[in-house]
Amino acid sequence: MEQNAIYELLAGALGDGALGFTENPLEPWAAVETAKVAEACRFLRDDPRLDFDQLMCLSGIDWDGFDEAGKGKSVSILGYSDDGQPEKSDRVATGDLGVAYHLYSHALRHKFTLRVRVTRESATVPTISGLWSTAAWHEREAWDLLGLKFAGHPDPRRMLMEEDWVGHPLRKDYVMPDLWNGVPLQGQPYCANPFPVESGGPDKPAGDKPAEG
Amino acid sequence: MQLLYDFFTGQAGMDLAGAHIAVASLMAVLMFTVMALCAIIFTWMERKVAGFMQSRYGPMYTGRWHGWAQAVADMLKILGKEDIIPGEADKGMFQFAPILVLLGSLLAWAAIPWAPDFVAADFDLGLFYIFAVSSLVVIGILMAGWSSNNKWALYGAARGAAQMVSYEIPLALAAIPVVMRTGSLNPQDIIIAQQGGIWNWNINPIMNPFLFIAFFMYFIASIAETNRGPFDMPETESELVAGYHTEYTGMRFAFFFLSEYANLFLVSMIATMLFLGGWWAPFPGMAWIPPALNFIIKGVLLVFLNMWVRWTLPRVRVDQLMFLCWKVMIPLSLLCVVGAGLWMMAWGQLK
Amino acid sequence: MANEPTMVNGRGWGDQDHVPGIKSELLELNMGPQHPATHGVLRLLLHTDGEIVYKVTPVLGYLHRCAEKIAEGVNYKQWVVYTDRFDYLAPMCCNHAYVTAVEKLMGQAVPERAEHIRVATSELSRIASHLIALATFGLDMGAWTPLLYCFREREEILNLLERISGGRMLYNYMIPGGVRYDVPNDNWVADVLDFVDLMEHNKLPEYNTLLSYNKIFIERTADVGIIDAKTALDYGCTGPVLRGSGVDFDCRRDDPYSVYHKFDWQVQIGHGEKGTVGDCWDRYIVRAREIEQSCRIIRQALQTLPDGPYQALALKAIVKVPAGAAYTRVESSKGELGHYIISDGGQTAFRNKVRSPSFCNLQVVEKVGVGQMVSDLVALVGSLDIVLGEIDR
Amino acid sequence: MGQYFTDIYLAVSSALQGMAITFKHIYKKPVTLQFPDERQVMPERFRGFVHNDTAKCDACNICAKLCPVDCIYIETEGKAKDRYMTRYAIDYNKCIWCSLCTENCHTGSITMSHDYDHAVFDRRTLVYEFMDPREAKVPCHRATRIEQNWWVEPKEDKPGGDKGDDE
Repeated sequence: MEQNAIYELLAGALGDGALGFTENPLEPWAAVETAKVAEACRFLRDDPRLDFDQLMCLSGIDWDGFDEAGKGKSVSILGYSDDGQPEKSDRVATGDLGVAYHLYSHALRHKFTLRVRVTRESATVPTISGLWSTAAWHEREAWDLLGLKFAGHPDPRRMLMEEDWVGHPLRKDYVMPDLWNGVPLQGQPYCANPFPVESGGPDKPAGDKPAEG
Repeated sequence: MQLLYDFFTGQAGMDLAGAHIAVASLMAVLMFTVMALCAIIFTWMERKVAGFMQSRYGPMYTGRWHGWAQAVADMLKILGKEDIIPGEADKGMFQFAPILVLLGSLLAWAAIPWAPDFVAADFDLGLFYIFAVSSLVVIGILMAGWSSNNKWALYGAARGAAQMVSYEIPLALAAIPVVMRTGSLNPQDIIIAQQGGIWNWNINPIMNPFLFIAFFMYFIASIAETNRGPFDMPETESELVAGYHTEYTGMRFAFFFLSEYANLFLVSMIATMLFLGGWWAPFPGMAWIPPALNFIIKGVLLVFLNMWVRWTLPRVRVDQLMFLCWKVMIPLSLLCVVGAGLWMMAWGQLK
Repeated sequence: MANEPTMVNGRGWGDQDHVPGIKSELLELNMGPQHPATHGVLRLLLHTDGEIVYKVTPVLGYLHRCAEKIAEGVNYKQWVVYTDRFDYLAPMCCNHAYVTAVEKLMGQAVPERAEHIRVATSELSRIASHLIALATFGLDMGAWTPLLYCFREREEILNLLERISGGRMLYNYMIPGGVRYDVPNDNWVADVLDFVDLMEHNKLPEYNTLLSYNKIFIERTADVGIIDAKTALDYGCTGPVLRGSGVDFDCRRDDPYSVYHKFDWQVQIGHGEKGTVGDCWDRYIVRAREIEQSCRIIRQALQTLPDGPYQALALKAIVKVPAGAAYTRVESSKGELGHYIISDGGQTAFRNKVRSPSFCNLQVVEKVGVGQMVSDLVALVGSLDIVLGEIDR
Repeated sequence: MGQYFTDIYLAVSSALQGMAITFKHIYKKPVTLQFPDERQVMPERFRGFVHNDTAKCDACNICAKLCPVDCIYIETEGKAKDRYMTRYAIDYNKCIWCSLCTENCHTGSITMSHDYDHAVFDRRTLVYEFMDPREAKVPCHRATRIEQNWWVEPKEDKPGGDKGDDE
């Protein structure tokens, strides 16, 4: 079924919950209101005309620094100095968080993409793990790596990081702590030059421009 | 044996009681040495057999020729390892279990008839005695599993106990037709009854097909009894890590190891004794072969068969193992006993 | 899920007849992270009553390196290197998945020759991965020898892939817009075709006799760990796990990418020959039969290898991807490997979510593992063919 | 009851078939190599330890920038014509043998060798220094290189696509 036809059906079922449909040759997607996402998914799964029986993927996204026109720049890694230490920034991330749902129907062989946005402060999305069980682990992963809370999740633990880890690594403003339970995380630098060099220590940036061919 | 007695009573000038003690000590030392040697040789053999079956060489470097000294080196290494007793373990039991396991197999070695006049303890209930003392191993395994205070070890011990207690029955039942044919439980008598070449061995299916089936019953039950694949439930390295000896290291682990291979050779020798004519040469013209060599070669062939099975087949599940024992092996063994008896009555072979 | 021990055979824990006055509880058993049957550093927290498992809780993250965060720091071409490390048993498939995703975002056409080489190498990698799956599954069942035989053939594949890519295990062979090197001149194509023939006609029957149709093996795997089609879809299972459950779906055929549509091959599904549809044996045999199909694909791809460039021209060391977002999936050896790449038009991905098949396949253990015996749980986990590099990412 | 005996028959026959296969392998030549004595011949493209011929290198820094794991350390001093390379080090603790450095090297100084067994006891010794600062420093600028009789890459052989990739 055509993507916009699917959206028509969805919009009809959701009313104002459907926020719009973005036509896009790569991957069209529909935005829905955060509170209505479980309802939208239930409709997409249960309606016999749509019959989305598989949740392919559920991705949490930190939209900080991204502008919809695609002009924004990623601010996650500001760069590394030459000794391998990441350059830290005190900029506070402000953008929204988001979740993208990719659905597929094995019977009808069509796909659909839903996106929701939540503010960084609330960061709460209704869970859809009751609809597709596979969502449970994806949601746990999104909570773990992006700090998205899924309201009503049956097992809201961290998935990949340790239970007592501080912070959510995929947030754009995440800075890795130096210590975790007394374990140093940054590792020892092994790049020290065994031959002492008078001028130009390890801190000096190497090569300002490529040599002329 | 008579030579030994003559030596001690004659040249050494001992009385009969003294000679008994001297011969017994000598035999005990000899049996333990042979047993340790067996473990070393079979470890090497197992690795080579497994290697060649799996398109690889196995040990090749230690000792130059096909790594013959690898097992010796391993033994030395394992003896030099630190002996760790887990903090929460039941210390007394933990230390005693390997000894008990080894004892179970070592005691049974006493009644093995190596040659017409060479058996450490020649007594009329020999076969019965062997089956009786080899059950000691079960107690050792249970003790090891329980005292390790490790859940995997406990699983292994529980499985091992269930398995070995169950498989004692078909093992003994498979031996009964032989006893019926011989009319004696004395190992030497059983062998002497098979005199006259391969046609007169108990395994000969023309002589008695039920004895032939009983041999395979015995062989399968003996694999289970020695806890080797495909019935290695107490160890199951892919499920229980290492089963009952998960927590054992160094010397104590070596005892389990030793006992496994000693048991392996023991059951093979018993099978040789029961079904393959013991120390008789396969053909009358081959009487020049020393009887002990006959006996050992047949035993080693059975050990090879055992290894061959182990490196070919997947492992059965623990409930299937029990199914196999109680619903297949025991009924068929009983059938063998009845059938063999009827067959012997019909042909007048019954003693 | 399943925080409380579940009912097994109609009896929950607590309804059982125990000796009055003696308190008893479920045995808490840590299977892993170092355990021979967990295929890596997976930890399964089991609650068992004797041999029966009442609750399975997979604990992940022992191999976590947050590759998705790294993706935001390195450019598109550099991150191909990291995709090797996901499913390190079939890195070509992972490379293929990633470069397909990047090319889709870029709108980059790929030369036909490159696509043929990609298909051939991916399928070789798939065979290697399936061989490991068969081998380690056999090992979980206690069969040692098939493991070594499968590794013997895998070694041949690694040699072939090493000759074309230079890497033995981690290839870094595909780049957006083509492949890194052309087919080597030293008779590589003929050697691959020889190997494929040998595999299909000689080695596979050997495995089947030794393992697949062995009665003990069938007893251990048939009717064990049954995942029905509904559960499989619900839990997002893909790949041989889904096909073993009787769902006729393969991304290579149903969501075509690369040049798979040009070749003649069949999707294999489980039929429940030895037990019920969706049991461990079905999943196992689907893999064994997919090896055969992969051989067919490789043969066709290399026999019809077209001439031409193996890289799209004008591709620089740093590729820039226009802004946009797309979810692209390919069929890796473990199942559907998806990349959701959001690009902001720069050198690095803004967000790169990896939907790894093992991650989704493993989750089904929580449901299907309950009520099994410990030995059957080993069979179930083995039949899912998980790779922890992909689960923990 | 029929099923019972069929099962027994199948179990025995399939076991015997399997045993036939394993027995056949005893007589086949093993496929493994005895490693320290026999060594596999590495294919031409094999990616072993990275080697840098510093006499050719002009410290253009492309390799260091393309390295996904930042394992190449290049230090230079001076500017323009007086720019000299003082250090070229590769940390093999980090190196992942991806070959991104070699294929974009426009002088061809950095190559993947066929070495693969550099086992060490201390991982600090895996940081390989390719330059000895007691020897002459390597000039980076082409004019200086010609002046001081260093190797320079021929102009016409330069691959077209690679220039200017370094941002």
